Amino acid sequence: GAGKNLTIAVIPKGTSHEFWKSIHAGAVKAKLELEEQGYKINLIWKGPLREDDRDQQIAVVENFVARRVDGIVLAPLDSRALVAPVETAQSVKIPVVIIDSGLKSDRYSSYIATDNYHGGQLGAEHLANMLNGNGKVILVRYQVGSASTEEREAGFMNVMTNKFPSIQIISQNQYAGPTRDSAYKAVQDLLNRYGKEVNGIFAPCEPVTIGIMMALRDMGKAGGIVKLVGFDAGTQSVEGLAKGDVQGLVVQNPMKMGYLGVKAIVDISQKKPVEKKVDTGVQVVTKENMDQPEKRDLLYPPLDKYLK
Amino acid sequence: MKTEHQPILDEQTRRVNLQQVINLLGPFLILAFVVMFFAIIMPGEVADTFFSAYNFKLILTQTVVVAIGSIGMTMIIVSGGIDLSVGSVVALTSVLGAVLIKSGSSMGMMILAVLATGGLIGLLNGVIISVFRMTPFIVTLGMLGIARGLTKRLADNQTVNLPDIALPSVGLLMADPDPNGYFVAPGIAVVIDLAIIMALVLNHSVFGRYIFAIGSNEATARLCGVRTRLVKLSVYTLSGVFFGLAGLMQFSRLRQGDPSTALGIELDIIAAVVIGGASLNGGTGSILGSMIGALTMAVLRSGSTQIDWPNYVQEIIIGTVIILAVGLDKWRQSRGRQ
Amino acid sequence: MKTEHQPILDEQTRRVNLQQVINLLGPFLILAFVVMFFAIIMPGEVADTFFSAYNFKLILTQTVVVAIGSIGMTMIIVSGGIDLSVGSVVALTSVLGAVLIKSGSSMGMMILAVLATGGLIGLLNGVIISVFRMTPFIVTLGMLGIARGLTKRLADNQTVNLPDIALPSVGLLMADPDPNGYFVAPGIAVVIDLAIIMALVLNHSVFGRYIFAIGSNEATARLCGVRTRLVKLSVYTLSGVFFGLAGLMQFSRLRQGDPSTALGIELDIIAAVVIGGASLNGGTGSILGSMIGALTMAVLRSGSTQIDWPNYVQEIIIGTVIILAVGLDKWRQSRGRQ
Amino acid sequence: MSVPRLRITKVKKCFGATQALRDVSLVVGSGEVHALIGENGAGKSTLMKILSAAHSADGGEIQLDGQVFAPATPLEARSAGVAMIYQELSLVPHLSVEENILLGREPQRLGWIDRSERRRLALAALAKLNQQHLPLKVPVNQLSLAQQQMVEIARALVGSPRVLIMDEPTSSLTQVDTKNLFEVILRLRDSGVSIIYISHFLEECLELASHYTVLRDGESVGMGRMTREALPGIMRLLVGRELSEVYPRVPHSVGATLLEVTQLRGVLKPRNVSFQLRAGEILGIAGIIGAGRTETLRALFGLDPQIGGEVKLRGSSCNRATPRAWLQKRVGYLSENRKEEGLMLGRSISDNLLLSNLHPCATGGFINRRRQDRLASSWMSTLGVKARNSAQNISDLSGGNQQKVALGRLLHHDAEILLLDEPTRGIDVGSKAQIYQIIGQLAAAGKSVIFISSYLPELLGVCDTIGVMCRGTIRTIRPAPEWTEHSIIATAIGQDEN
Ligand SMILES: Nc1ncnc2c1ncn2[C@@H]1O[C@H](COP(=O)(O)OP(=O)(O)OP(=O)(O)O)[C@@H](O)[C@H]1O
Ligand SMILES: Nc1ncnc2c1ncn2[C@@H]1O[C@H](COP(=O)(O)OP(=O)(O)OP(=O)(O)O)[C@@H](O)[C@H]1O
Ligand SMILES: [Mg+2]
Ligand SMILES: [Mg+2]
Repeated sequence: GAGKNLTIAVIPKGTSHEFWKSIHAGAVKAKLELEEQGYKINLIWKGPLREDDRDQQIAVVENFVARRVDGIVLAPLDSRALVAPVETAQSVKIPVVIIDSGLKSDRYSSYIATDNYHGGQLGAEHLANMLNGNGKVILVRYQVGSASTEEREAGFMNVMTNKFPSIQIISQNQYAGPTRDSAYKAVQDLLNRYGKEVNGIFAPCEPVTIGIMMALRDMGKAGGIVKLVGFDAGTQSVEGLAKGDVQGLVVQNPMKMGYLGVKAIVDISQKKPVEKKVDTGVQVVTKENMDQPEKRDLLYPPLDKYLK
Repeated sequence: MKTEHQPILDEQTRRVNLQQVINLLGPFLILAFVVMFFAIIMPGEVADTFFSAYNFKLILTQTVVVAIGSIGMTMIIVSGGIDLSVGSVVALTSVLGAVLIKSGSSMGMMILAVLATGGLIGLLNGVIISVFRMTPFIVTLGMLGIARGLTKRLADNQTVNLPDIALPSVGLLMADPDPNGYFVAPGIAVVIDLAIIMALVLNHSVFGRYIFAIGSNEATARLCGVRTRLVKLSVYTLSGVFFGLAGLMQFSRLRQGDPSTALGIELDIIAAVVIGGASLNGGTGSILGSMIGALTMAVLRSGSTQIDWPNYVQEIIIGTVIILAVGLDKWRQSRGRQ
Repeated sequence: MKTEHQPILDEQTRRVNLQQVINLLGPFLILAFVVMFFAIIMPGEVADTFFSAYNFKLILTQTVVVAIGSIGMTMIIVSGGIDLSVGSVVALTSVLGAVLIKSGSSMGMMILAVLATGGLIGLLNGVIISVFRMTPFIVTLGMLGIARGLTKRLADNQTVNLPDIALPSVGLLMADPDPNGYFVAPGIAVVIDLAIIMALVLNHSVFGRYIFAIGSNEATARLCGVRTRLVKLSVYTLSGVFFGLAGLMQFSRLRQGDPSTALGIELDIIAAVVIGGASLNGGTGSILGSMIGALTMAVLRSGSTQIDWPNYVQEIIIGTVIILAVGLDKWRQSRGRQ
Repeated sequence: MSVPRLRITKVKKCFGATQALRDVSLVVGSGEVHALIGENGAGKSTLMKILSAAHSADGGEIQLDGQVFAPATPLEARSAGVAMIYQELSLVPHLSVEENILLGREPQRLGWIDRSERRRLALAALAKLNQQHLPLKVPVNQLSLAQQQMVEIARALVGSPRVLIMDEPTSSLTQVDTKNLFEVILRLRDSGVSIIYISHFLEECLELASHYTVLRDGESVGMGRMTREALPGIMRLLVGRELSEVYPRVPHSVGATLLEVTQLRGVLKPRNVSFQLRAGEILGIAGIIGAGRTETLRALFGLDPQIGGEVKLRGSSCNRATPRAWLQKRVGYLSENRKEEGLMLGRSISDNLLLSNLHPCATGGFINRRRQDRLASSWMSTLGVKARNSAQNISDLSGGNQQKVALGRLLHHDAEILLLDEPTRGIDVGSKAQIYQIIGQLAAAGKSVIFISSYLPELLGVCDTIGVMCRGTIRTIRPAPEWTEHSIIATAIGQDEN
């Protein structure tokens, strides 16, 4: 229905990572604020069952189009596969706001995300600076076909190879797989082989960061012997940062994405103009600066306040 | 003597006919049950959109890949086998399609190559299973890994994206030609035609009967002069072509080659076939049943998304329905006996 | 007449013993083959670290979860069944462990609850399978979804993290007590002990004999007064406890409850059991074989990562080895007959 | 002399270390019924399976009408005109009667089945056996064993075989059906078909065959014209003694009623079956195909649902007791279907023998291998089971030897009441006498036996009392001496005075 009574579907890539929880919390935060302004928002939170199943996410979007919701906030699993359902939605006048990952189309209403490539670059620079510009590093990739992590990996590779020629990348073609367990196993095996020579490791997302951290602890190489730069703030990775087992985390602002996504839908329904592209920012957090207030908000998002 | 046997034997025939009818109705009952379940628990406005023609078309489109896979899988399961490599084959063929189109091949060539690749993998499975007499479960479990690996190799570990101009023709098969009317995507028509043809083949052709015979008792079939190896080989090859076709549909739906697609779809397909009345011991099963089974799974998925349940509820409910559906079937059959 | 047969009988007896020995050796041969393969193709420095005591311990640790699962799965497969829900049960129990520890329960209580939960799900599977006579494949396929859904519910859709002080005691089971020495993680010792006990039970106890009888011909077992339902129920329940234990090990390994863990692990476990010489038709299989099968899979995984092959090569090779291993077994057995 | 239809010379076959056929030669003329006789495990079925290409020979030569005959697949053998009825039923359970009869030779147009033609051909084949009343569209797994046997025979009659091999076709048929079958065999013979007939019933061989060959330990040890005069010679070759000892009478006395069955009803059959079984009694049950004898025992033993009626053991009610409960009360059942139900074909002889009663070789739930092997071996020698050792896989044994193991299980269980469904099915003459002896001794020891058989002479020879079943119910029970073969048949087909 029009007016102030809105059903909004928020569709993440998955549902079982803290990152998506933060987006959810942001969306709820927006809903609460809007309800104080007299709106009535029915917020639906629904992702595909698995984080890499494009087909299922397409089906989820299609189903909400069939249900004629008033707006969709979508973190597309894939920049192209989701084009068709998004265009269908727009063609039946359901506004779609893209968050987190890009879409190869311009028929969406707004795009609110981190610059992932830049994030990868930041990570590379931080790692290289800690190593004083030389040494041996490993890039452990996440999963085949995940656009956001691939951009981070590309950004990392770009800076490492172009800006720091005396750093040697000794392994960069192993994928950690979707879970902490698969990451843990893969990294254990990698470290058994390269453990003696490696000086630094980069992980493009949270499960991989934790897998590496656990494997380093097992081998007695944690605490800075091998420098680890990870991505995203999760309970365990932040804890690792505090303990000194992780030397840096590239952190995004997922709550902001969820928050702005819902707000944008409401703005569109009220015929207010929205920006086509919003950058929510990315920065490196280290043990030294993690207590600064604005970093604290990123590392410890107030999930409990908004989710139940 | 003749007259003496008559009553019991007639009764036997009648019973069997009745049971056949009940068996055919079985999957419909389950589908009806699921639909009714949603009709009852859905709040008004959700139900309005759920029970609309548009949504019906949508569900049909979402069924296509699993339905085509079920046609092939029905043959395999009736013949007493199983194929776990479907998901990987669907991924491989859909990536192959994308790679070919990207490198400028024509649609016709691409379709041919995709179906041939599906058939080739089926043939390979079939050779190992029938010539070396290895358990289908293990052979196709191995093939699951091999085909998935090949897919990633072929896709060079990333999604294969197409130039924009290719997209409309690629998407044609699975695109709704008319979102506000009653025409359906061509893919749906393909499924219906193929299902009818394969149902006829399975029930009325010599080949079809041999598939049943092998699934029911392979040793006897062989002794009766059925070329069991050849038939099994053909079953896996033909099913492979169907899985290739499913890959084509998936490609058309995603409009890109995604090496990680269709992971675990084999379990959905097997569930559809078994809900449709087939037994994993071989010798029973029907295409019509499998189609209804596939539709049931799609309705469940779609319904639970639209009704706005969290994912875990959806997983629990689908798991429960699979068990209930097959249990209901069992119960119905044992009732039919008495 | 008797004396006439004697020499032949002796030779025959010898042959039989030889064949039994060959059958037992089978899985070892495959493992030896895989190890040799790596020894040959690995470049020197990689081989040095790969064939080190440390790496051997590492591989053993990585085998633990699959190995414990294989013990349960062997029983189920020997009894003629199958269990696809293992992965979900491992996830559910490991998340349960984390939730309990987080809410302040003692280690002992947690272990008890985890094992009981595994057993309970096994019991549920067993009841549906044996009392309602439904195909294990379908029942456990349904349970796969149900248990995964429950896991996500329990974990509230995110990983369950523990307070720092709890970590060391939780991780104890799977932690290497001494990275430079020869002591292994307690979990490995647990596996070895359990494997020995269960091998004795399966081969030498009345219960074990009943399991083989049911897998070989359930109708005969029933006719001979075996309480087939009770035995099957016990098999699924006991195996469920093993799967719960596998979940405990996974929890101890990850030191957190991850609801998406162990996805698809059932296929690894089934492959291990079949590489170990079991037939999916029931009636054959051995715990020792399954353990070697699990180790083979782990060596393959670890070797392909350390040799730094791209993942797709790894997938292709593991798929191929699964098929080859079982084919080799088949070939060996048919040779033994002649 | 003209070229014989079939000439087998010096055929050999090994299964692993078992030399099943050492040196077999056999000549069959056209239009001849040739009896192949031999004790259990002599190699009869193996030889015939080589002919039909279910197995391949290791040596020797086979000629069919003067041409070398070496079929590689059963399909080739069949196209060359060799049809076979296997000893173990081999039907496709989920397919219908007509589909089974024409399996492998469906009438077709461009790959599509011509249904009316199939129906016609199937009916024609059944009509030859007087079985046209069988329901054509019913899956064969819903038929009784005997009906299935008829379907299997009908299948072999389709087309025009040159050589028809029948491996114990009558082992689960009743007299009436056997008569029908014989007429067919003679008619086929007269039309020039050569028939190799394997049976442990020498009278049948005498009635049908013009020539015989005796196999022993995989060698053909005797052959000649089948006449009554040749019988003593054949018997000597087979068992080394005279025919007269076949039904040994062990003196025994009948005591108090043990088992009392009143108005027992099953799903379709039995219908209101009542009888009593007394201690030390051997109660025979006769009847034609589908009379419901098997169903009666199955409903009694808890394998099929008991719908109504009353079962009492020693005065206490045992309605709907499970097989396990019966076994605990020392009541055992021998299934007529050893392949599907009677035996675990993947397991060893000792597993099959001892399964129902593992106590004697177990302590504290664990089995003592040595005690198990010793027990199994002693039963094997008691029953004369021909096998390597007790660890051999039972599926490697010949049909008759498998049957002995199945019976041995009841003996090992030390059952007080034995429910035997066709216990001598496929057992050779020598061993049959041994089994009758065992049954007699059981009765003498005060144990009771229900003995279902389709072979009337053995019922009349062994039983104290005989009940005759017809259409699901027991028509009459009388002491054995009051019956004759003729009166039993008359009652069984419902043509007696009532
Ligand atoms: N598949 C097999 N593997 C091993 N041994 C076998 C196999 N089939 C038959 N044998 C052996 O070959 C011998 C001959 O068996 P066959 O079945 O031909 O006997 P038969 O004369 O038909 O006996 P019966 O009268 O009991 O049917 C037996 O010793 C049997 O154990
Ligand atoms: N699974 C089944 N479903 C329905 N009917 C069945 C089934 N199995 C058997 N029957 C019926 O039961 C009858 C079988 O009786 P059966 O012939 O076994 O009695 P019998 O006198 O023991 O015969 P036989 O002489 O073969 O031993 C068949 O006529 C068939 O109609
Ligand atoms: Mg025989
Ligand atoms: Mg019978």
